[in-house]
Amino acid sequence: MKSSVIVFPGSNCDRDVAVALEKFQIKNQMVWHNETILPKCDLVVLPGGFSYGDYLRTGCIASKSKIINSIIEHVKKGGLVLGICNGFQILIETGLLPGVLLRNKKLKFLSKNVFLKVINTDNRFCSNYKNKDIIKLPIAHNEGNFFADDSLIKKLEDRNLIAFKYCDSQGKVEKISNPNGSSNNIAGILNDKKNILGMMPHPERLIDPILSGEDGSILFTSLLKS
Amino acid sequence: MKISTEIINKHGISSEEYKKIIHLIGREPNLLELGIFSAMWNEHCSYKSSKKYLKTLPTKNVKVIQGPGENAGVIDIEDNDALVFKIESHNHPSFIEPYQGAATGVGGILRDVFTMGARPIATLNSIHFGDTSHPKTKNLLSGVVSGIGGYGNCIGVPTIGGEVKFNSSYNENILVNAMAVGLAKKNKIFYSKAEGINKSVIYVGSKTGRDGIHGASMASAEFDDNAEEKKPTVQVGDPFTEKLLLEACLELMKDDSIISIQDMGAAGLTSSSIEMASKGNIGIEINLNKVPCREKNMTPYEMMLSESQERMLLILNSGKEKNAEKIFSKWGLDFSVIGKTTNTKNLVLIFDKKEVANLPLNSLSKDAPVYDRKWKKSINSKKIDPPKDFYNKDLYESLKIVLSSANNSEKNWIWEQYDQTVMGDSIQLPGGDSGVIRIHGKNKGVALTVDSSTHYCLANPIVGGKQVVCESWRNLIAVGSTPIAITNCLNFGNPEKEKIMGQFVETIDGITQACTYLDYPVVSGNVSFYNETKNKSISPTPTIGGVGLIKNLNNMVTKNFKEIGNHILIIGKTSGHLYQSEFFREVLDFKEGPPPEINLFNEKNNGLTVLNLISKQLVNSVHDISSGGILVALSEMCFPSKIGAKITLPKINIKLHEYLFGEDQSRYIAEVKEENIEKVSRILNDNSIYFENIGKTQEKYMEVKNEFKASLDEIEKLYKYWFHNYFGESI
Amino acid sequence: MKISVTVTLKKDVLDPQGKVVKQTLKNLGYENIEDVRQGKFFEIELNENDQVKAKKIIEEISKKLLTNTVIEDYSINYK
Amino acid sequence: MKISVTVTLKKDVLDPQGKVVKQTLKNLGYENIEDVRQGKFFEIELNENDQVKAKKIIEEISKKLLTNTVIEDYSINYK
Ligand SMILES: Nc1ncnc2c1ncn2[C@@H]1O[C@H](COP(=O)(O)OP(=O)(O)O)[C@@H](O)[C@H]1O
Ligand SMILES: [Mg+2]
Repeated sequence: MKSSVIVFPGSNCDRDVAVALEKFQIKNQMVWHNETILPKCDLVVLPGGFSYGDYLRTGCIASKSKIINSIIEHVKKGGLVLGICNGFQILIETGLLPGVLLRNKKLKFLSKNVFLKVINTDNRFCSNYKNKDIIKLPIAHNEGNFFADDSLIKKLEDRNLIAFKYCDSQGKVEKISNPNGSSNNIAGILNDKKNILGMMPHPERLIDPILSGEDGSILFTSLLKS
Repeated sequence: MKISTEIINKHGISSEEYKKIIHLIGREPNLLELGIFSAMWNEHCSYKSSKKYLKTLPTKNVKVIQGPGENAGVIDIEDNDALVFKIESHNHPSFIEPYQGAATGVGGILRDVFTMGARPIATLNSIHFGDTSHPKTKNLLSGVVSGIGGYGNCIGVPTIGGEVKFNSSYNENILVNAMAVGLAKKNKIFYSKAEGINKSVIYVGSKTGRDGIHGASMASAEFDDNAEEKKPTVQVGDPFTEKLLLEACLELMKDDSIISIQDMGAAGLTSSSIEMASKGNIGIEINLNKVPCREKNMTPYEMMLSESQERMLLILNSGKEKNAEKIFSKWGLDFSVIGKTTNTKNLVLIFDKKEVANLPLNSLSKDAPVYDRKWKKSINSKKIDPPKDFYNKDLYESLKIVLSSANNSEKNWIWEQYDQTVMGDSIQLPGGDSGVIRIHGKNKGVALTVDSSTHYCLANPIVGGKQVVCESWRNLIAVGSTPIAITNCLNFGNPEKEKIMGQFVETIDGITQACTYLDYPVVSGNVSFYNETKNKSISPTPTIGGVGLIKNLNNMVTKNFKEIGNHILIIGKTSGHLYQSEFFREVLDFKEGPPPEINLFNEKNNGLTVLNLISKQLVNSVHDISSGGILVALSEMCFPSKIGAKITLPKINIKLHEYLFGEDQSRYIAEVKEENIEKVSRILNDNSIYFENIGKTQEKYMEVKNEFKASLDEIEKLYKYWFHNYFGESI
Repeated sequence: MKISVTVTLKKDVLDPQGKVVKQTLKNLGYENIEDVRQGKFFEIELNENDQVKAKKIIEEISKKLLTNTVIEDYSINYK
Repeated sequence: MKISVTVTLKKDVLDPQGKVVKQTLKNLGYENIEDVRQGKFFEIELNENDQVKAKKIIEEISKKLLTNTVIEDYSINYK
């Protein structure tokens, strides 16, 4: 399996995710946002960080990058795209995923480990979570408050396009376990064809027992299998 | 234009100093030159009040690669890895504009570290505010915390530790000290010393604006018509540009283009160009028309004294300019050849084809004034009788009061606003004794901590100075690291006052004693004087940033209890010193008396022995005992894993409260498995270390036999949510 | 030519910032604050003297960049 | 009563956001953008019919909360 991590000015999890991909034998290359042609690959990763300082709107300016058109082509051909944190925000600004990510409800940056319930394991990013559907991953964001109108929420729920929801350690999805105010506790969503995943939590940051957990690894091993 | 006495005064230059300037350059300076002198000769750049004493600090051991004098200190952490670190204050700007002040403080210290060729891998901060009831405190606190986060999070460097303290002495003078730590290759460290003649001097980064122009603030009214418009402004940080600057610099540093590099910090272009040239003992010529400017019609005075952020000055090897320009323009940064090195040993500034300044570099640096300020000994706090009935205070209620106080409660509300896990190498997050960062790709790590000691230092600066160094050392030991070196930020009042100067001199004495004894040298630092408003000075506040090495991460420990049924040992002697303790302060509102003494021999012996126990994997958890004493330390070990403790007081001749809340130094608590208890006892005995086995871990209750038994959940709530309550936030 | 663009959230979109501002004002004792909505404001200096052309450009960039038209509206103010 | 407050950065204060927006517009081909400055916009609904009182309240909250007067200016617009 081959991947491309897109590097935008202000990306800061590009190295972290590249390290994770390589740890799980996914052959990765870094691609500068100004390139127009995407190298041949199965998976495109839009990493976390503060592309363009998060100025104007998070992800907005990155979504105007030269590389974006070829990512859209890649999606049309069924290629995989994973957007983590800022990457998720970019996917939304690009229109590849629906909804919008607003400021966290307390208007504060929030960095902590959270529990997630894996809602959809029937996709190429999450298949290995079948055996473990309550997981722990870190979040670290200012704008992760996923907002969508009722009809979009209904569509996401009905078509099972929600990948992760914030929950408590027992897997209960409740308001109290919602760190940022997102609609229906949504932490990550898929597109209709389920070849795009956008998520706020950072799987690449928990891939080693010494880092207080490895629940992130499972996402990468799922990809490898796919 | 004639320089009036008023203009000289407004530049903070005394009449003596002005005479010295005339003597040094053989004529009167022009306004631009006066501005340059004022920037270079002020306390911040020249260290004129502190130099004499800073020289007495120990700065060397076998691990030190670069001590004070460069942008940051550098130590050897083996395998060709070097750690680059420094701490710096941004106190005054943060009081005026908490968000931007704190943000640019973080930006500045990060630049100090990557200027030397190191990729920043962690930041820490020490922040001090006035009373929690003071009307300004809430805004200042939330502004500073979001400013620190706003900058560090955007750059993508984890904030791995810090401290926050409240005390009325900071009501009108808050402290914001930021520390940055970077990783470099030992053979690829970059320095600021210029070398070679006719080399290009290059400006990179952001454009220069009228940010924080020093001294000009009031003076400008006299010599400018549109004074209002040119009023200096608060510096606004642009972490995005800094991130680009970081990546661009590190990219350029991969080959041998750079001769020397210096960030533009305080006094911007002035101090950076002068420092580089005077370190190299050569001259420098700058054409100010080449300086990238943000505003129209900026004057040479403004360009030289602007403190716009995110800028660097480089001197490149001949022929490397093109490639360097390519890198900086790829990252969308300004790049301009603004001058060259010369053999004149002078600073020459050209503007509109005219020479607008010409000053011998020595007059600005080596010949800058140095003062031997008068000082007097501090009157140390004496032992007066505490309120008589203190031992009638209910133990459990007292514990609750201490744990739910602003100074002793958990700081999660703060650190959750900082990205702690970016870069994927954060092994111990805030909340433990030290933050631990793994060296990328290896199984070793560095432990990092910042500590200060307001109450102790005010009560007795020498003891306080010693104590804060020892506490830092202890925090590093407690996670299983070998302490290597420190950086320090010395925050004091007005040094022209004998009392304040005395506090300074004595604090340095204490720091020196401890650092020397522990072989824990100072490799970098910063002095912040004049933290004083309306004649009221802050308490003397030395902040120590400590760094230790964990060679094998498998031998690291954390403070949280691991299992039920293990022994709990108090290592080090408890004699029950309650003066200056949190118990006296929070429960009895009693603030008199001396701080606990430190016996450096015991400190070192206890610490090294604990380290030995950790490296032999004989202890399951370790925590040092600091403010609050045994009962607070024990609670902190219980909360994270919800494992309780049941302890019995040893049969010794001190009162209950003294034993449980006393703040005697050099102590640790350790959790030891039954199977190891004999070995551990033997090692402690062999090293003549006093210890007590006070009980065992148990299920979710904190219990002092015959005194109280309380559920952890109940106590933890008080400990965890002080800040949420303070800000009226739902939990 | 100086032109300003105001970008506001659509009516039915949640506004966490406005909500917090409103709550803070209430806490400060301003009881009669019914609602606060926060938006963005842009001052643009355009090197174009032709009003019609300028208008076209500003319309375009408001739509393309300054506004996320899914959740935001904009209004343009020519001085 | 509906009142709006516009908060802008003082002249000479660095505007990192405006800078990036301007650069992005240039990259998108809008060459004649001379400058962009970004500010904030607040729409406040106030339950107060007395113009004078309303004015006083808005002035107060603009200064106290909405504006960081060290680096920003505000202007109020009564509709
Ligand atoms: N401002 C802050 N930023 C980040 N971490 C903090 C801050 N203040 C406190 N902490 C963390 O809280 C924990 C306890 O702090 P402190 O009581 O000062 O520890 P100690 O007594 O061991 O020096 C430490 O892990 C420290 O890093
Ligand atoms: Mg400690």
